[in-house]
Amino acid sequence: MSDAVLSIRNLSVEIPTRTGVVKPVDGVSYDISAGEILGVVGESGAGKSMAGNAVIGLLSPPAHIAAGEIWLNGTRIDALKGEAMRRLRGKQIGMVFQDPLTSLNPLLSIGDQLTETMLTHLPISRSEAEKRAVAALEEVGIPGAVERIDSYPHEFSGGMRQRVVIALALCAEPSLIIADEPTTALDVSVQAQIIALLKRLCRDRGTAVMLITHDMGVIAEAADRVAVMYAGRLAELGTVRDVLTQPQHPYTAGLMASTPLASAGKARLHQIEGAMPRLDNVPEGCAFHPRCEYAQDKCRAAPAPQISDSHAACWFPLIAEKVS
Amino acid sequence: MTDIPEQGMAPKIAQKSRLRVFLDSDIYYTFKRSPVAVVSTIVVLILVLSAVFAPLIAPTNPFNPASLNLMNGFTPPMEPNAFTGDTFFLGTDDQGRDVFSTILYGMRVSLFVGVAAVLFAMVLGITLGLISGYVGGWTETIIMRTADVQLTFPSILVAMLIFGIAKGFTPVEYRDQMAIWVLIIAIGLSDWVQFARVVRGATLVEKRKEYVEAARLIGRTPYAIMLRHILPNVLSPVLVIATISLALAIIAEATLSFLGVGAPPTQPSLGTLIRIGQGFLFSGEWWILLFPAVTLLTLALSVNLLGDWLRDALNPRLR
Amino acid sequence: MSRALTIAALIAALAPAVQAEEFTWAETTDPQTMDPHAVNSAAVLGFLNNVYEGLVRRDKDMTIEPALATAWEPIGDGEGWRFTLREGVTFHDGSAFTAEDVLFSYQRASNEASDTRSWFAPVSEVVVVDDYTVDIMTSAPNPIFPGSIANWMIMDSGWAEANNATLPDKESGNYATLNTNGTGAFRVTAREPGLRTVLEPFDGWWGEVEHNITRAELTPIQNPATAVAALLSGDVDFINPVPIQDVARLQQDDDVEVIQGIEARVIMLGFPHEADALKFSSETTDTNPFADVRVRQAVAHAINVPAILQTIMRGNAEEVAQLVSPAMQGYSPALAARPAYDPDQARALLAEAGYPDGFSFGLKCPNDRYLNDESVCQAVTGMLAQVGLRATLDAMPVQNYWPELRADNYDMYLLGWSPGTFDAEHPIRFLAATPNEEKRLGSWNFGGYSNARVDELLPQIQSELDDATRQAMLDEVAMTLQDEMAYVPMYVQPLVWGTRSNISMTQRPDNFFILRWVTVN
Amino acid sequence: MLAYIIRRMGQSALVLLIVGLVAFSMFRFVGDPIDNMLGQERTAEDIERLREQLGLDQPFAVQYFRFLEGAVQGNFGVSYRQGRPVSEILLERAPATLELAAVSGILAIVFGIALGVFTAIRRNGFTANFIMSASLIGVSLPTFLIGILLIYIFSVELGWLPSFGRGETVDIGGWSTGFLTESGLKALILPAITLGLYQMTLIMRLVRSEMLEVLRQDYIRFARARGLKDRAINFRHALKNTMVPVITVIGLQLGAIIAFAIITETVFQWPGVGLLFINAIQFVDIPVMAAYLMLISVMFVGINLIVDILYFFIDPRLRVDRAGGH
Repeated sequence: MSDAVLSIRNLSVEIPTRTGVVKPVDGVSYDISAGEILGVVGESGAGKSMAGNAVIGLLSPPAHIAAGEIWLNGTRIDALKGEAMRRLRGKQIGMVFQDPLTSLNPLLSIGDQLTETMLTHLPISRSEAEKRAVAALEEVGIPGAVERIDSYPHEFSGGMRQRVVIALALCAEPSLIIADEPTTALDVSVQAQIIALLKRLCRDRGTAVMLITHDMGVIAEAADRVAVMYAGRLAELGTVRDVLTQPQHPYTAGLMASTPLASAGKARLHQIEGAMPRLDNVPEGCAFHPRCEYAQDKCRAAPAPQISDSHAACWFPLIAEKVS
Repeated sequence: MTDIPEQGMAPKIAQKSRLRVFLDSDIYYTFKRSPVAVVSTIVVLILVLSAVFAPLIAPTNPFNPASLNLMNGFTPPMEPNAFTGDTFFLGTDDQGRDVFSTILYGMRVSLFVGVAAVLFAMVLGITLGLISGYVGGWTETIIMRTADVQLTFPSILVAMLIFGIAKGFTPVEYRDQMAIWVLIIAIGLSDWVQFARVVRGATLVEKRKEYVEAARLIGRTPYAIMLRHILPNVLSPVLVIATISLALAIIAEATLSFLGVGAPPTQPSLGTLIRIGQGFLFSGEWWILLFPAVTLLTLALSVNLLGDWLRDALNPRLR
Repeated sequence: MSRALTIAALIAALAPAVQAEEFTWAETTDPQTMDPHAVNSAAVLGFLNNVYEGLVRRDKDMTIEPALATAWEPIGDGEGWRFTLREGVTFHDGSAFTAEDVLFSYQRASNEASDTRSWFAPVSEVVVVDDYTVDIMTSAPNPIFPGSIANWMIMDSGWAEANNATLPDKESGNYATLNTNGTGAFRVTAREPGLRTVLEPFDGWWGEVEHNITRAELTPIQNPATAVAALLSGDVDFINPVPIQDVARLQQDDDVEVIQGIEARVIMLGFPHEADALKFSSETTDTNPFADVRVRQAVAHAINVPAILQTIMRGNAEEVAQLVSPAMQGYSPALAARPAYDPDQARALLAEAGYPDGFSFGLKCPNDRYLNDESVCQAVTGMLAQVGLRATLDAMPVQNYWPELRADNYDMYLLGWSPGTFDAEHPIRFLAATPNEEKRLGSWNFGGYSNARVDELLPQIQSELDDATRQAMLDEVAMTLQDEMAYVPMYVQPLVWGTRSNISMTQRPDNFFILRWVTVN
Repeated sequence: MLAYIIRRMGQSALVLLIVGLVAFSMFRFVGDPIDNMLGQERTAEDIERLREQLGLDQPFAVQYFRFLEGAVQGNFGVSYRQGRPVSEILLERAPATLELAAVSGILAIVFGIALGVFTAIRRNGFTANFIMSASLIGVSLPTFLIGILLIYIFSVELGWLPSFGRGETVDIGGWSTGFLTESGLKALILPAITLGLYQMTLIMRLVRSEMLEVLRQDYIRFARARGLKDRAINFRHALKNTMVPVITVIGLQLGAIIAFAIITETVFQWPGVGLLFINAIQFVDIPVMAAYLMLISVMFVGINLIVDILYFFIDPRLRVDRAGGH
């Protein structure tokens, strides 16, 4: 924990609604070290983005952190408010959104947006910021950065825009990047380039990355470790190799089996019966039990165990042979 | 992994009564939580009901000239008239008409004009919006250019122009009965653009969606597609605009009355009553102006507040 | 206390020096031209009476008194009138007033382009006898001629020629539309049509100065409520008219005073005498009930004039039974009684005429012409409804009203008439004579009322020199009109002016505001 | 951009033509000018003669064509009522309306935007909610009534401000301005508030809803995620984007201000073109009415043109001829 850039402990996010309190994130814990890429994977609504938003302090009310701790470089940040939190954002935590088409302000040139961000966080002059802006664009692979610095977002293609977004997220040299589905909105041909770029930049700088995605392919490609989330809870946590080749949680196993990449060569893709429960209707016990083919009475009665020795939150973790 | 029907509450909902569904809906929930919405709804309801049932509530019928006694003129509220000894709840106006009754009947006229004008604008705007959004091409250009031209011209002038023209085309003997309808058309015509724009925008979006494509492929006529598929999707922004337009129409009617092109004084609307009443502002007969003005304010304000709340609750993009 | 008094005294002492003689007033309409011969309207003539002068003028009680003429006498047996002109009078630009100017002004005012032409219909010739004597010849004896030209204003011939304004031009205007050169007590020093007109006293005026004004400004204020507000807040010193309903409020205010009088204007109802059928009835579409005198009498009995005066007019008007008010020359005192308010008799008369259940019809009314015209029509509608005469009221602005009446689009209408000559002959000529385009008779007799005896008496009245004989004939006409109920006269419209209380002035019954009678205290 | 402006001008010309036609057709129903031009003692012969002189006996199309012919040359004819060239009268009156409209417009825009931004940023605050509700009172009362009430309170009862007119004006090269005298400025206050209140409310509500919409956008979230200061986010990022749709509406509202001036000018006896128009209706002064409507349309067309050009400066997406592309 001490060497981790980001450390999340028992994080719970709650949203009060008319029918009761919903917990999109429920007791999640994980660490990310410098230069490490943690893939956070799960279906939509599993709470993976919510956790990211909680870290950067951008939960939209009435969602709020109800319990747990968030540590960044040894400082606890979950209770930080307003101005203190703002100073962290961009400076220590960068964020990349899903859709590069909507992430950039259409009315400001990309140079303006870059220098503005740098000037907000770094004690540098405007001319220095402008120099760095060009450098940042070059670094993310924008050809002709010097000329393009005054261009507006609409003058770039989608992939180029996502490069700009990455440059923006990294320009104040944060120690953590939260990339929320950074490739989902892009053409397949561009996806790999962006992932490679992200990977390279973070490795070079030793930036920790929380890579939020629903795409196992992206995880396999980029992540060092992976956290699987289901219904707001952490289902499995481990190195990419372990989780992908030897999933211990039945959900992860199902997920893998349903992914073309991981089940390459199989005659037909596997399907998990049923759907993830609505967050206001999470079943008692282990959240996955209604869909789990291995479910026992214990699963129905008691919540899944905390991730400890094994890297799955499951009463009956799968052993390697069980993966069919 | 997602093709399975959703679990949970879906089957239960089908069994519930429509009322139940409404009472369980988010709209009703936010509604209950907003005192402003509740109060303004109650006020609007009271006003609308008392306008509708004015003949039952009002002590006199101010539209029947034979029932008036001029000597009752200018009786202050709750005080007996110096000549006749009659007492009136909110006093009387210059013609000896009971102000309370004229307000009830005037509200009828105002609401009728307002609602009818908005309905007219709505039907016209939705139709033209749907057509121009769905058909496109020249039809769209003509309709939307007309809308632009009209938008550059303020509604009050448009209404005055239409009023003038309509009055000229109406045969003399029908002019009096026509005044109200002309007013409705004048206000409605100056108001359709908003509806058309919103509906056209929404139609353009919906038209590209797969279900509309599918409906077209299985051979539904454009008419059916627009009516069954696209229209329901644009209803909530239309509802919001309609509410706000209603308040605007009521005010517009009052303003036109002030400029002397409104409802005839023998069948006064709230606007006409205010026009008449403002002549007595300095003379001490404050009740002739105050009560209709307060009624108009209350009505328009409640409708506006309701529209405001609806806008927030339905959160449509009002473009 | 004493200090307050000192300050008050100080203010009183300082105030007049600064602005006491400056006088601002507001009227509903702006005089549309400064040309005294272009438009024959009260707004124009009333205002220009302060700038231009006629041979004669009317005094505070409307009697004719010398102005630019010092004396006048009939010529022979009524061939004309000889006017002796005042000597030593100069126009505002300094040029002298002579008989030439009178002849010029006659030619100008009687020209086809002039709106005042009808005044000179009786005139055959104007002869300049010498510089200060003028003979005005009439085609028939005309005893009331001097009284009929009080508003004929004399313009300087040299000035008009120099400025290319020898004829009035109301279509496109000329120099005289915006500029003036009269002999009156005030000269126009600034003229911004529709905004303001500034008057300053003419130092070379021949008359004796009664006023103490150094500068006066007229601003038109169309909205009556705004005008009342301006008077109450002291932004203006005088407004005309005061809305009837605001009289009581203004009277209560210490800073403001209300001057009331009875105007010459009689408000009456008119009928479609000649029409074959009603135009706006839902059931009576083949006959014209108003052609029956009993129906017209029923109307007269159905209307509760005292109630209208009591409420709508707030006790500020008087009922009248003839086409002229009692203040006019030739009024018939013996015929002063209006038909009594008697709904039962009205119903009986209707039943007798064959309409026991009454009938429906259309009543036309202006809504911006006379004081509270629309309210009066509403009240009339209500009163008629009580005897079964179900009127549909159509009230409209005056610019739509006259065309509507000319097109005979009415079953009954409201009309106000103010005799320009202040003589009972005037309404007979315009309202009671059978319409005759050539003789210019009955031009406002929309309903086409026609009575041979009235037509016969009119020219005799016009030329009769003996007052008693003339009055007898006027009485006969008035009696005929009453018996036949040609019109239903209701009341004489009041004149209500409002001033700041430090102003004293005289109100003339023709509603002309004469600035030289104003004193600022 | 030039081509765009030229096309807009073409469309505007068409608009003007249509407005002219509509306006002209209206005049036939306003009433008959003859009665106002002739006195009580006129004859039917006088009426015919004058009608002929004014060309009123001509068919409608001929009258319209004549009017257009003159209008193109800047000649709107001679006022029936004042007997002076209409263009001269309009030029004389225009400063009053333009000054009033400018002050009201600035009031409406400045306060509208400021309050709109405030209520959007503090969307759930008590003050913001109060402002939102109170603003509805402004749009729930007819303008004329607000004007009359203001006169009653501030002129009659309190005696602080003049009840009518422009006060003293100073003439600068044919432009009469009320900005330079104390009484002129005082006289502006009530009419400007009356006229601007409604538009202010509209702008405020529009700015608020657009701003809320913008604040939900991804690029605002992204800007927040980059740790930009609230002020930069609200004013640099959000407000600028809010202004794009708002500017169109503000343009239209400025036009509406000039048109609504009719009512305000009537209530306050403000000597502008609106009052002139109302008086013209009353006296069936057809040349003045026609010229007024044309003037108003020209102004609207001009305002719209300015709005369009403004877009080029605000929204880079429209600057297509600017180098770039993919």
